[in-house]
Amino acid sequence: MIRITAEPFDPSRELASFGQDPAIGAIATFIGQVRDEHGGGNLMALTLEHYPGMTERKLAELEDDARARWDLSQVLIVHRHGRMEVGETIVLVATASGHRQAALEACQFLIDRLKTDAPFWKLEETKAGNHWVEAKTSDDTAADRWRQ
Amino acid sequence: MIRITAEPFDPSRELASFGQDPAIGAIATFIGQVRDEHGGGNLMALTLEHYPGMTERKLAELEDDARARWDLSQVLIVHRHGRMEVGETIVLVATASGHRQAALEACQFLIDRLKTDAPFWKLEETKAGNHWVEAKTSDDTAADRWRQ
Amino acid sequence: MKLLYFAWVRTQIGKSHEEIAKPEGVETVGDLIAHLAGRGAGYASAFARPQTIRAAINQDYVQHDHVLAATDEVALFPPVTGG
Amino acid sequence: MKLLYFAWVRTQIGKSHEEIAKPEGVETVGDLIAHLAGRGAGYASAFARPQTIRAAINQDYVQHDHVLAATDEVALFPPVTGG
Repeated sequence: MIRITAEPFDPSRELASFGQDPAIGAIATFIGQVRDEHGGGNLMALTLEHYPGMTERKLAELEDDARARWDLSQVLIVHRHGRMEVGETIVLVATASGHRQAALEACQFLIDRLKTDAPFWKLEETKAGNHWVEAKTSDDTAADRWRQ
Repeated sequence: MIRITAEPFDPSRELASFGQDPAIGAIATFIGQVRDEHGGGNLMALTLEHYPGMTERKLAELEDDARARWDLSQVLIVHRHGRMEVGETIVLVATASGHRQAALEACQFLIDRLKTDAPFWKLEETKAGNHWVEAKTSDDTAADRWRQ
Repeated sequence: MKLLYFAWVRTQIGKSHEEIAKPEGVETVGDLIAHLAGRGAGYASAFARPQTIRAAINQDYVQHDHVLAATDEVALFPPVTGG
Repeated sequence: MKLLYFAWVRTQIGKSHEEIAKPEGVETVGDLIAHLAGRGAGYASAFARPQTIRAAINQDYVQHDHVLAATDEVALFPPVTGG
């Protein structure tokens, strides 16, 4: 399931009924949240812009890819957009499976590929001014692992 | 932090204050829970026996190992023992870091090594009787990755 | 064609979208970027380094040699930084 | 020595722990397992396949060639299956 929201969200509420199936033995989750060092230690806020429509489409494709590669009972991706402050959750990825390696690998796959495939852009607000975050080569490397 | 408990526990409560630090950008978690297929589809309950003292010691060593290998702000391992039914949580592993790969890799490391290093033994109760679970070669293989 | 701009492409151009007729001589995404760069100061700045521009046609990523259709939704933006 | 048994080693022997004096001629964990196998039916069954038995001395894993001390806490059990 994919959810894109402009409102703050609480991962534990999103996960309240996640993984409740007697066939599920393993749940892996990843949470990304705004940290103060984004802006060199003086980040005041982060604004995420996205491409409505394409975002949902790309994330749904990633969910399909993950389900094709691993035996997953449930998948949840929640991604925030808009302006958020330090400590707020940007993204939640959760996977549930009968087996631990499927859940763990699929969770890692989804966040790695989300970073390079989902059309989001981060604008950092710092005391020194606002600037757009540059893409990281390490994110391309992480995502490329899954293309082999 | 390591916690061994004979009482049922709720992962979302254990994680209520986890990762709340402005330097933390990434939280990875793994939850293992009792599934009905443990006993070939007719599992009624699972009892975990452990070696009190050695369990806490081995898990603390694993936490130390993870902290030495990755830059982690917080680590939490909660492991249940005693008798539990389908759907109950067996183990929770959570890692928090500034960076996503550190959190994800450390979480995978901890659950992989916990499986082979922590002195727990599973007894399955099924309609056909009770039996001790056999160790899996795949768990040794998963843990061995981290010894290279 | 419907054009969409995101992130610093949007802020440098000063608009998030516009409709244009497919210009004469523009066949590919690369041609379109070169054409837009000549439309004024904001555009020139946004497209000064074409190799940094990513493109999506009808919400799918494409390379700069992708051939455009007159009815395409074309999005131009920097490399993505979500998650 | 304090001996601890877990899982099916415990259930086959019928006790979870016992104190014994270090037996004559027993130097290593392997020697101890062979000695215990001769103590009766439950022990014989628990230690019928010594290669399946894991050992910890004073709460650290050791191999079967580990040399015992008279005051050791020795735990004998099957491969672990937690998590």
